Amino acid sequence: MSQTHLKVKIGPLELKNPVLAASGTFGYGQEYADLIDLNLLGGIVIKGLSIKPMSGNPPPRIVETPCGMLNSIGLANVGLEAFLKEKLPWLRKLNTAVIVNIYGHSTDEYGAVSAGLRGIEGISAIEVNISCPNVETGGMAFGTDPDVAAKVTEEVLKNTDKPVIVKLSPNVTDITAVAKAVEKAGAHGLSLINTLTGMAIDIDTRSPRLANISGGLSGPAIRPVALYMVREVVKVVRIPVIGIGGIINYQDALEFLIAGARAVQVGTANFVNPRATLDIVEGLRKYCEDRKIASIDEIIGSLKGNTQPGE
Amino acid sequence: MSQTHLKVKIGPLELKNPVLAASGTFGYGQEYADLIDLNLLGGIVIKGLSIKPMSGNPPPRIVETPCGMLNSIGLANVGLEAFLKEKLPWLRKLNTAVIVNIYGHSTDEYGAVSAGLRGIEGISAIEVNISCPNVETGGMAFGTDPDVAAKVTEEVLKNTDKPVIVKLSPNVTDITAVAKAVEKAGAHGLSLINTLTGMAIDIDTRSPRLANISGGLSGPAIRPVALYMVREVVKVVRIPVIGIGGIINYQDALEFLIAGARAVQVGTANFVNPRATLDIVEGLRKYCEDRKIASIDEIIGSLKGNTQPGE
Amino acid sequence: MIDRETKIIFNRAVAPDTFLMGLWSREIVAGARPGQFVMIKAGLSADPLLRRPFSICAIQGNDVFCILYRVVGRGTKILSRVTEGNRLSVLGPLGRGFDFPKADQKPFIVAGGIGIAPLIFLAQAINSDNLTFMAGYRHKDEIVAMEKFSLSGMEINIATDDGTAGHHGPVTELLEARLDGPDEDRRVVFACGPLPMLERVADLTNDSCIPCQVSLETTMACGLGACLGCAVKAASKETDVYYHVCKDGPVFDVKTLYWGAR
Amino acid sequence: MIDRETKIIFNRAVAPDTFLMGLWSREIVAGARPGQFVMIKAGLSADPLLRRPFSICAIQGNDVFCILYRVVGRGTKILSRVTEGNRLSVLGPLGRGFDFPKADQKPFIVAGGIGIAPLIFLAQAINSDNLTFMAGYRHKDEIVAMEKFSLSGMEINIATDDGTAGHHGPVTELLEARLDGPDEDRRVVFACGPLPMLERVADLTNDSCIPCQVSLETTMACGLGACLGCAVKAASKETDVYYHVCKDGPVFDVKTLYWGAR
Ligand SMILES: Cc1cc2nc3c(=O)[nH]c(=O)nc-3n(C[C@H](O)[C@H](O)[C@H](O)COP(=O)(O)OP(=O)(O)OC[C@H]3O[C@@H](n4cnc5c(N)ncnc54)[C@H](O)[C@@H]3O)c2cc1C
Ligand SMILES: Cc1cc2nc3c(=O)[nH]c(=O)nc-3n(C[C@H](O)[C@H](O)[C@H](O)COP(=O)(O)OP(=O)(O)OC[C@H]3O[C@@H](n4cnc5c(N)ncnc54)[C@H](O)[C@@H]3O)c2cc1C
Ligand SMILES: Cc1cc2nc3c(=O)[nH]c(=O)nc-3n(C[C@H](O)[C@H](O)[C@H](O)COP(=O)(O)O)c2cc1C
Ligand SMILES: Cc1cc2nc3c(=O)[nH]c(=O)nc-3n(C[C@H](O)[C@H](O)[C@H](O)COP(=O)(O)O)c2cc1C
Ligand code: FES
Ligand code: FES
Repeated sequence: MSQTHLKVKIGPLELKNPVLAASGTFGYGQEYADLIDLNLLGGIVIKGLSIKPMSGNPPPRIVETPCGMLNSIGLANVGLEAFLKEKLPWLRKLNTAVIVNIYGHSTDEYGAVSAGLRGIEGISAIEVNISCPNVETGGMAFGTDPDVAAKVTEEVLKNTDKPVIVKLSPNVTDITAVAKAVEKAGAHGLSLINTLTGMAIDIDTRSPRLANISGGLSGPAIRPVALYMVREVVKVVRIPVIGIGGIINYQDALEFLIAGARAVQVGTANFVNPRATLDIVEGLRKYCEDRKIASIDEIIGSLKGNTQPGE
Repeated sequence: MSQTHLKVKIGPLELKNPVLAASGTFGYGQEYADLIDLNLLGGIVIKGLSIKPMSGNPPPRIVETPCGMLNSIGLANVGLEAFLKEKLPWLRKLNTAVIVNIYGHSTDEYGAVSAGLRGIEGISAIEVNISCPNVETGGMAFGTDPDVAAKVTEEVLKNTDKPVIVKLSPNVTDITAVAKAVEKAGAHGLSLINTLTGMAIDIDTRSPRLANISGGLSGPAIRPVALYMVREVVKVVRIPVIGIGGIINYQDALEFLIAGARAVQVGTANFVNPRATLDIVEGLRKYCEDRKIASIDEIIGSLKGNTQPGE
Repeated sequence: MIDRETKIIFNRAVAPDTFLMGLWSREIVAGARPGQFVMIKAGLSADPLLRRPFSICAIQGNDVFCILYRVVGRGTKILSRVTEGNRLSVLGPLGRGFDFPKADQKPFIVAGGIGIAPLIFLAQAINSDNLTFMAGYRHKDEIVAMEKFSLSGMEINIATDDGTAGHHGPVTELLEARLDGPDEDRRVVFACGPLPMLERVADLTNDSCIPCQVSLETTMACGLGACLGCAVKAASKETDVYYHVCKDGPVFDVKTLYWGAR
Repeated sequence: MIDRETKIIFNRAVAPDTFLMGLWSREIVAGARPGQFVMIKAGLSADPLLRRPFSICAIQGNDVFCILYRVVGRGTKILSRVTEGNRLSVLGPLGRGFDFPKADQKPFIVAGGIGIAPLIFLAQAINSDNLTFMAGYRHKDEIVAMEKFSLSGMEINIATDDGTAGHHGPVTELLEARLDGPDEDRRVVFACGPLPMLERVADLTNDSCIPCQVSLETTMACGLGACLGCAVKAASKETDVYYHVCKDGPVFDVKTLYWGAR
């Protein structure tokens, strides 16, 4: 099909191209199988998995905002057991990386989900969502404190045989501190960003538009913030970084790769254009071919220092 | 003209209505005087003022992003002396609140600008921008550490005879901690949010689109984040809060007022629609009149607890 | 299910702020069942960002399906301005449609406002003189003329909130008047409209033990069952069981839903 | 200066991807000087967010002014699709225009690509046989026919990068060929176009000590001097002095600008 190598490695994990579907926006993959050939993707990140099934927050759960959306799905998922029985067998037949996004409300819960996935075939890696409220410390997310984030990472590593990617929250003063702590704890890779916390109000009823009051902001609106954080993190860690946030086309994906992300995840864009992931893979390939770039590696981290006058 | 009272008080400062033009987006007021009657506004917040004149960052300084823009103006301003000589006399003739946004690179500089404005007529209040890099602590903004923010607030209060509003940065893990510290230090009001840090990359040249590499994200894109932070802060402080971030019409303004903001500032919207501030004043008035609301006070903080099923 | 740039055959006002749009898609026409919907992207901008869901309102021949929509916000305003010959990105058909009535059943269709859209398609498909179609509007100007949809000689009853046409009062009163009497156990009801109306229909049919299917609306992001955004509460002993309207619905048996305080 | 919903009189392609739009505004026509510009909001969406700056390219009668624009991105694409009779939000006239040549001067106008827009208006205003208009394009297809602008009998020279029309080479070579010879000190140059072209013009006129005004482009947010976003570096001993293109320009005397590495 083409000469450009799109393969990338996230630690021990090899991806056929740097484009993944983001957790929570692609269901269990199957939802998109009628529309696109999933085997052409770099990988799929599964909706956040917890030990027990979770039904999620009361509706309304989503609201559109300027160039974005807020969601308060509440990490609804089928739970570990049903995932292994009902979802994984189908996923196993795919010829693409299947990454399981996991979460817990305590460090132990993170360990337990990880242990539940240990030795199971067909799972390429674990992505640890540390943006959910930490019951042990009373609500603040695991991802906001470098020490807590490191502890969760260690706990997952202790309980798994898979590569571990830790997904960082942007709702922090200094994301590089969390990134460094997680790297030191042994993570194989980082993915960022998760959603920014936001809210919207219905001025007619004077009540929040989401039943859960606040929710997570995603979509193109957050892209500049995500890109900035990716670049800051890439500067201070050696492990690979997966860029996420508002990517809707290959140009957006390139911004993250140029900034130093080894791969990207596409979230909200899947809702707008179910072919978004594939369009991005094709767009990246064409961009490279048109410029006779032999490997996507030549793009990754190729950001130039600025050459404007006065600098 | 109407029966609805739009007057609000920010501590000792009385505003004829709750709509202000935000710092850095309205120049020194004069730039908009040909287009709108400034006397109909609640007030004008002047471009960030420093002791010495500053020419700002090299261009390019702005780039459009989805439903927003990044700016790296770099707090270019005429400096204290020229402001008093060239800008203030004109502003003094206005019949609206004139709030001077100030900043410094050290606590002393904050004190010095405040002292320079002491006793000067025609300045309704001081807004302290604590989002700029703190040279004393090596780059992190004053606004990211509650103690540092409190210290700056105290320094300004010590040097001024005007009401002091402190403008908070959203680039923090917990904006309520900074808000509480600043309140405790004696501030008369808070305004939030300033811009979110972001960046954009030109994929053709593979260089940052801003000469300064990163910049501040403003515009509708950030509104959900701003609204969330305003609500969180309103819950924990007693001093008045001014809501800022992505407000482009009266409906947006209402979201902030309902969330508990005593007033709002309109920034980026002025670029898109120079009449934005006035349109918002008129829209608020009409909304209240249509609903027979006698005073805007009835709106402020009227957010209902959510009554969705399952809550 | 397809996702395709789909050509607009016509797009015209049929009542104030109400438009009928015809779109050319053999695949959607071939696959569509009454009650199913499509997701359409309004405009090329990232704002508004998300696709908008619209019921399939009718099919014409083998190639054209219609949506009937009311302009309520930015997305629908953009759609109302799109002209013939242009294309829109259309994803569908989506969701679970209506289960058809059995041959010996007496179907009542109850529509509130723009909720008529999926029910026109259902009436087309049932295509029986036995059918009674009740359509409620706020005012007579809003009435969507049914002639264009080549429906059979079914009974059509109109209600308006302000009495400007047909029965003066909510459409549910028309239904109520027809729930007693002979052949009670052969009645079956299909409804779509605003939530208060559906609640009333649920009450009426529950009380009379009449089978009833309703088509629901929620905010949707994906339409595919992937985002889990379109949750509605199920009638379940456990308090927090949700259905997803785009996949489990939009058509539900009223008895499977929670009709308490919303 | 006004900010008004302004009616579109016409909007048509005059070359591939190049459109001429006529807008009805007596106020702007009355106030406009060559070199000034307007800020136009493309579309009703918040994305794209900011207004786009366009030079006033010509005026027709007392009521209509024109912009000539090339479709390069989303904003200009949206504009190209707007039809006659609709309105656009227009702010202007803005900025500092060209200083006219004195009666005894010999003006040369040098346009690169779409940079021709403000220079057509300037030529209209100078309205003299004495004027030489040099227009450079990449290819002959891009040439904007000057007949429509009722210019006087001035000399018009074309250059194309690929030699498909007129001089084969950059338009600056046309200028260069005319800088020597008699009346050297009466020459004056007006230029607008891509930055490399302007740099060359600056070099040529500096070397020959010929007065030269250029019209610059930068990204703009407000167009009013309020945001300070449109900075360009001044030729100043201090390293960090900036002009603001929307207020101090867009027309500058070349000597006041910094022409070093950009
Ligand atoms: C399965 C399904 C089928 C539908 N079929 C039709 C149809 O056939 N014809 C039709 O006209 N509409 C239909 N709708 C509703 C339609 O999707 C909304 O009216 C549309 O999305 C509004 O988009 P907008 O951008 O114009 O409004 P927005 O700007 O998004 O919102 C404007 C106002 O409308 C309200 N609103 C938004 N979405 C909905 C909604 N889903 N229901 C009720 N109010 C809403 C908002 O709260 C707001 O007050 C259907 C919805 C669903 C879920
Ligand atoms: C004072 C002034 C007068 C102008 N007059 C005219 C005119 O008469 N006719 C005309 O066609 N254009 C003119 N321009 C340029 C015009 O404003 C831009 O082409 C337009 O803003 C692009 O908008 P867009 O949304 O289509 O492109 P975007 O989507 O914003 O950008 C598309 C591409 O064009 C580039 N671009 C964006 N803005 C500019 C710019 N200002 N200059 C060069 N490249 C740019 C971007 O970097 C990007 O690569 C003028 C600019 C200024 C500052
Ligand atoms: C509806 C929805 C559900 C999500 N669920 C999860 C989740 O379960 N786990 C997780 O780590 N991130 C979740 N996310 C966050 C996304 O994976 C992604 O980090 C974020 O949306 C930013 O990317 P985007 O702008 O491309 O959507 C969810 C996002 C959305 C919109
Ligand atoms: C071009 C520009 C310049 C700004 N300059 C300042 C400034 O000098 N001081 C300050 O406190 N905030 C400054 N801001 C921030 C705004 O006052 C406001 O907090 C922010 O833009 C968010 O509001 P908005 O989304 O309505 O623009 C600036 C914003 C912009 C866009
Ligand atoms: S709309 Fe996404 S799951 Fe139903
Ligand atoms: S564009 Fe805002 S100052 Fe020039």
